[in-house]
Amino acid sequence: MVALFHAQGVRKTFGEFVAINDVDMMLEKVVLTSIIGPNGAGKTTLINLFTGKLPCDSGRLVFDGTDITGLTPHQRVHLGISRSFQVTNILQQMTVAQNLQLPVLARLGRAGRPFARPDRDPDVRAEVESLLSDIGLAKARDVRAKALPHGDQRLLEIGMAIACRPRLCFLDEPCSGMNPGERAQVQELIRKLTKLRDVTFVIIEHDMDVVFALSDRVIVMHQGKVLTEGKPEAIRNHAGVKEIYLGEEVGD
Amino acid sequence: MTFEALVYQGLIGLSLAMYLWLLAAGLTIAFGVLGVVNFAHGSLYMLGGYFAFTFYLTLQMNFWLSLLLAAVSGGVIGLIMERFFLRFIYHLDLAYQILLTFGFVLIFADAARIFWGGIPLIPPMPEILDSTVSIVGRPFPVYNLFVIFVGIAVSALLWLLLDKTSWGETVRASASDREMASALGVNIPRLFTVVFSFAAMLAALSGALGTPVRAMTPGIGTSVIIDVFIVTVIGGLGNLPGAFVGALIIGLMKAYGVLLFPDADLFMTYLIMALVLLFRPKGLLGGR
Amino acid sequence: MASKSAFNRRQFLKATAGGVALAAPFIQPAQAQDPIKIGAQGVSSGSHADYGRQIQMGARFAAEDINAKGGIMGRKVEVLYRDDELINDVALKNARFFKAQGVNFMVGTDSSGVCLALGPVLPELDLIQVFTHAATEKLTEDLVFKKGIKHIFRGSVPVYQDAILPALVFKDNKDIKRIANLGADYEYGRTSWAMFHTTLKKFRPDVEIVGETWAPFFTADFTPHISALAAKKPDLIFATPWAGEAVLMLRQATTLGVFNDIRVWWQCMGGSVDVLEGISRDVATGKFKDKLWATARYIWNWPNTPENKAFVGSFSERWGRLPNYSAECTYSAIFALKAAAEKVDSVKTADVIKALEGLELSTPAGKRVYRPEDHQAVYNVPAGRVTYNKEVAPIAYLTDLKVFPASDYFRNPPFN
Amino acid sequence: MKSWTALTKAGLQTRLAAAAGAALAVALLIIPLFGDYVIWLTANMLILALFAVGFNLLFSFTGLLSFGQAAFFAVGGYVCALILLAVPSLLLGVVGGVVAAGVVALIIGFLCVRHTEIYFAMLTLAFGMMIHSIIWKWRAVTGGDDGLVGVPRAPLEIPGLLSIDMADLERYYYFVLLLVVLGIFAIWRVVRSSLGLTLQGIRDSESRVTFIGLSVMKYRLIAFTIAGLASGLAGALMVPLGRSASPAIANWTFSAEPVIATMLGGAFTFAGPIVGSFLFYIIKEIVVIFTGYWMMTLGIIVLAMVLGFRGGVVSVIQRQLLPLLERRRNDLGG
Repeated sequence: MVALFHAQGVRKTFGEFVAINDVDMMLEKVVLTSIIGPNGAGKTTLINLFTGKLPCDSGRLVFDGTDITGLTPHQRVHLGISRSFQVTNILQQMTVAQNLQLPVLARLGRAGRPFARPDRDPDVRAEVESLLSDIGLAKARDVRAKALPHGDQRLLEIGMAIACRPRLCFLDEPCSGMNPGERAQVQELIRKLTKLRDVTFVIIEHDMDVVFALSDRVIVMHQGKVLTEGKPEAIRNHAGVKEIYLGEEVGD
Repeated sequence: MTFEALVYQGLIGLSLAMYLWLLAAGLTIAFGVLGVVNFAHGSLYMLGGYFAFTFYLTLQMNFWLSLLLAAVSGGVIGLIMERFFLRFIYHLDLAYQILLTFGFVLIFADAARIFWGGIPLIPPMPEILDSTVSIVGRPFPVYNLFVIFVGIAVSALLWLLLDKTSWGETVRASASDREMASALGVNIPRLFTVVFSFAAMLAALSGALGTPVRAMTPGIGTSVIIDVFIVTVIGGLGNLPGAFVGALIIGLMKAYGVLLFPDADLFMTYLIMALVLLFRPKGLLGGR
Repeated sequence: MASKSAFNRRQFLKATAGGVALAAPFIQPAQAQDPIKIGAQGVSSGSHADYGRQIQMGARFAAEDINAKGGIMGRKVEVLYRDDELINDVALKNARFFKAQGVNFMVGTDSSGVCLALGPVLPELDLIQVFTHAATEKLTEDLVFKKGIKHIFRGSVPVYQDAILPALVFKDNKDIKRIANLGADYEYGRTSWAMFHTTLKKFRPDVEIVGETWAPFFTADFTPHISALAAKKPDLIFATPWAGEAVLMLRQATTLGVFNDIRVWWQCMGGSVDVLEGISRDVATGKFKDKLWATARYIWNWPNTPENKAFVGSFSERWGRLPNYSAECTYSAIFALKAAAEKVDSVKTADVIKALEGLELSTPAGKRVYRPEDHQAVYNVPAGRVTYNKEVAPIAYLTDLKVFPASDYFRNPPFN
Repeated sequence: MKSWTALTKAGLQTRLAAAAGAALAVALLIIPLFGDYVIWLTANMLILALFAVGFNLLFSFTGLLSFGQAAFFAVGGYVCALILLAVPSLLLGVVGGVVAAGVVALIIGFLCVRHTEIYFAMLTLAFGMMIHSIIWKWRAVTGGDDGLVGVPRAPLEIPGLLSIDMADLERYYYFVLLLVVLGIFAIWRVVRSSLGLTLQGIRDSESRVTFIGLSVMKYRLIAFTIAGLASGLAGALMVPLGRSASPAIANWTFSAEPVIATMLGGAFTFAGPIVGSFLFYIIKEIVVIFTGYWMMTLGIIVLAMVLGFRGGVVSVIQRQLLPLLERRRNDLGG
């Protein structure tokens, strides 16, 4: 197993509050990793640091051999790191198709073309079509994103994240507010893409069913530190984990 | 620049700063709480001036009373603006709010022409304030000292009002987080009306304070508003102490500028604003 | 030159002939009984609104006067008025509007910038404009004399009288050695100050400039400028901010106690009615210690002629205000156009231009002569000390009038 | 079914737009028949329309409210004037003006695009007024408040190719019409292009666009520069029309005109600013006939507009009229 992404001594503080406390983390290729932990454990902050939404106070981030600590978010995307957000973040005023065209254009370096119609670009079209079928929104192609039901909006955002053809993709609570059907669809999609495109997914999820059904590896965070990590079964029976989740039942 | 000039021009600048401070205070409070940038704030300054003129000279009232009544009348205008117009557009894009208040700028300018005519109006200087005191061996207007005093007094009152009263608490609460405040059971619509008309009062007071030394003309509103924007932005929009600092900077800059770079005073004010925004994007003391 | 402009005109008419045909509602060919239309414009919104108002009053008053006496060549006079907002493009739009309305002549315009923009377009419009306020010498010296734009005339006095007259008034006053400038930071202020101190220095090399400050348009508070100058202990302060700005500047000067130390405050345009109205109370209470001197391009209490008295009397009766210089200049300009038109019994632009060149006309302000070289109306204007006496007038006025023959302070062609 | 109505709606919209466009085109072509004043007014409307469309690319399609567009209008105008006073070549003047405006927009934009919302508006206002005070002060070059006057409406010359005299207002009007149409068409294409998609993406969600790998700053700057070019072209066309340039066109009050026009016609639509620009002039023309208090009247109209029919004229047509027409169609259909 090769390390795709390596975080060394990453630290982030907000005033007095230490959100991320010297975290070291290794993410291996095509190993579907879940990050869990109680609210305020620093899961989302960690992703924000990895993807460049926030700068690290200290520490080093290495992606596939290159140091990305100083890179801007969009530079990291070009290297192959993409993400979705905890709170749905899509282009509300635009159609589903357009939401997917933009990341494709970005990847092809055609987003700045001043006169070319995106919908007339054969490459873009083909790719958008396959994405649409991947996330199962082919019928909603021309619907404005804001008009979509919540579940479909979450799916669309995942679609945008993978439209970047990432090698490493962070999904922040992809299944939040979804009905069982949609959850199944998301899991199905994640598995498929992992297989087909060797995408390495890292998901933050509260729904333990999803976590244990999906993950090859689980990382447990607590108070800005990595509490423990390991195979789902190991975590399921880990005493410390039970403890920090006291009240919140783990698994069933 | 000699020490004498330093002190004397400094005091002149301080009095300029106080007019700006009263204006900026209102603008920034209104922005902080309502999130509205009021282009007509300068027009309220103008109306305050005209009102003071009418009470003091036309109706022969006592000067202090005229100041008070002018401020109150300005508050009433503000109340009407908020209650019957602004209230309906808070949810809209910034541009609509700016446009609405800009509409009021146009209306007030012509209204002034209708009610007070086009010629510059200036009441006589009230006796008590109509003299000079010697500062660094030169005569300094008592009136400017009075303006400085009022400015500082208002600052003190604002501080008491906002930091020491429960009303001030609710204002600050809703300034920082509207949802939270309404969750705490604050009557947001009423609060907005009160705050906006209070802001208007401050603008009108500034204008009223200006009448004996700054003649009122229908166009005065648009000529002051830009300075006020600069002041509030320098200090940080919605930041009251920031507005004070900004007013001091611009006031003193105008006074010393005459001595230091007599050929570039307008340019300097805009330059200062641009520089502040470039290096402190949210203003010197940080804004919303 | 005239022939050239005539040629332009023919070209112009040819070009728009097609348009004219279908543009009946916009351009009516003038028949004998149609009224003679005069387009007037000035600023009647914002801080300087009163100047446009005065132009409007002057023009309407002239029209009423003329119509009462049978009009121009039996044709009634009709005045169209528009606000130019002190903005070039608005003024140009208004001029086009007047043209479309088939006006025969144009008068007015307050701002120098606007008149310089409007002047060069007049040949294209084939319209005469008599400018009745804007004071920049460039209008007559450059556009008319040097560039030969014959459609431009000016019925009011250029900056000469704001700037050169005071030099003449005070050249013999040995007490004045230190002069300072509180300038309006635009062409008018810059030119006036330059003309004033160069002229004064010609007579009085010993005079020294002790201070210069410049205040931008729309300055609400001049105290920094005034105090900066006061620190230099000048004998004379030369101030160019006008209208409302003059009023508040003078009040601010009094609060700073400037008038205890200086000998003279020369206020350009201080003789303007709106300013005098604004400062009346301070004059009445002796705030200026009789040290405030002013001038205007016409003042109602000079010359002391029956004609002027009659004009002032009926004007104040008609409008409840004393006539400002822009009112008198506009009034007289329309009479000049009347005289010229009747002289050649025609309202054709080319004819009237010829008739106006060298025209001599007695007006409320006294005898005006339209110099053929630069189309500038030459007439005498007094300067005076500002005083108040409610027996004489409801507002402050000028006394101790110093009258110099215009020839002394008017610059003359070829303007070198 | 849904898609069918969507289709007909689209069809109806485009057909309606096409019809309106055609009508407008004809009207604009025959304008000179109504005499110089109408030509003059229309030329001004066209120039404001281009100015406003440029502003709207920033406002409605990138989500930036600029209050300093007059600066670029003025740079375009003054540079054009300076060139024309030196060399009598209209083309050179216009091109020079546009380029200069573009460069200035690029520089100022670089400093502004880090900001959004009110701070962006204020920063653009500040830089705009800096340009204004430079124009006011740099008398040797700009003529101070007198401005640059007697600018020749030089002939349109391409050496060896063509030479058209522009002294005649009618000819110049067609020149303005041509360039304004080209300018607006170019921006229309931009809005529909990949770049346009990116800009609208930034408007909808800055962070989302960042995390699909695009530099928000870069594209904001591009939009700002395009808007600057449009303003510059408008200015460069305005100056030879009035044959003068004055500081008024750099003042913030002039920056407000495209804003008002856009709101009047309808923000978040492409045609809004164009319709609004025409209304802006027409309303004022009508108002000044009836009252000298045009400011107050205009103000009341603005108020009524913001409170009454917000979306502006165009979206009123889209939201109120089109549905009616559709219902008619559907009734007929079923």
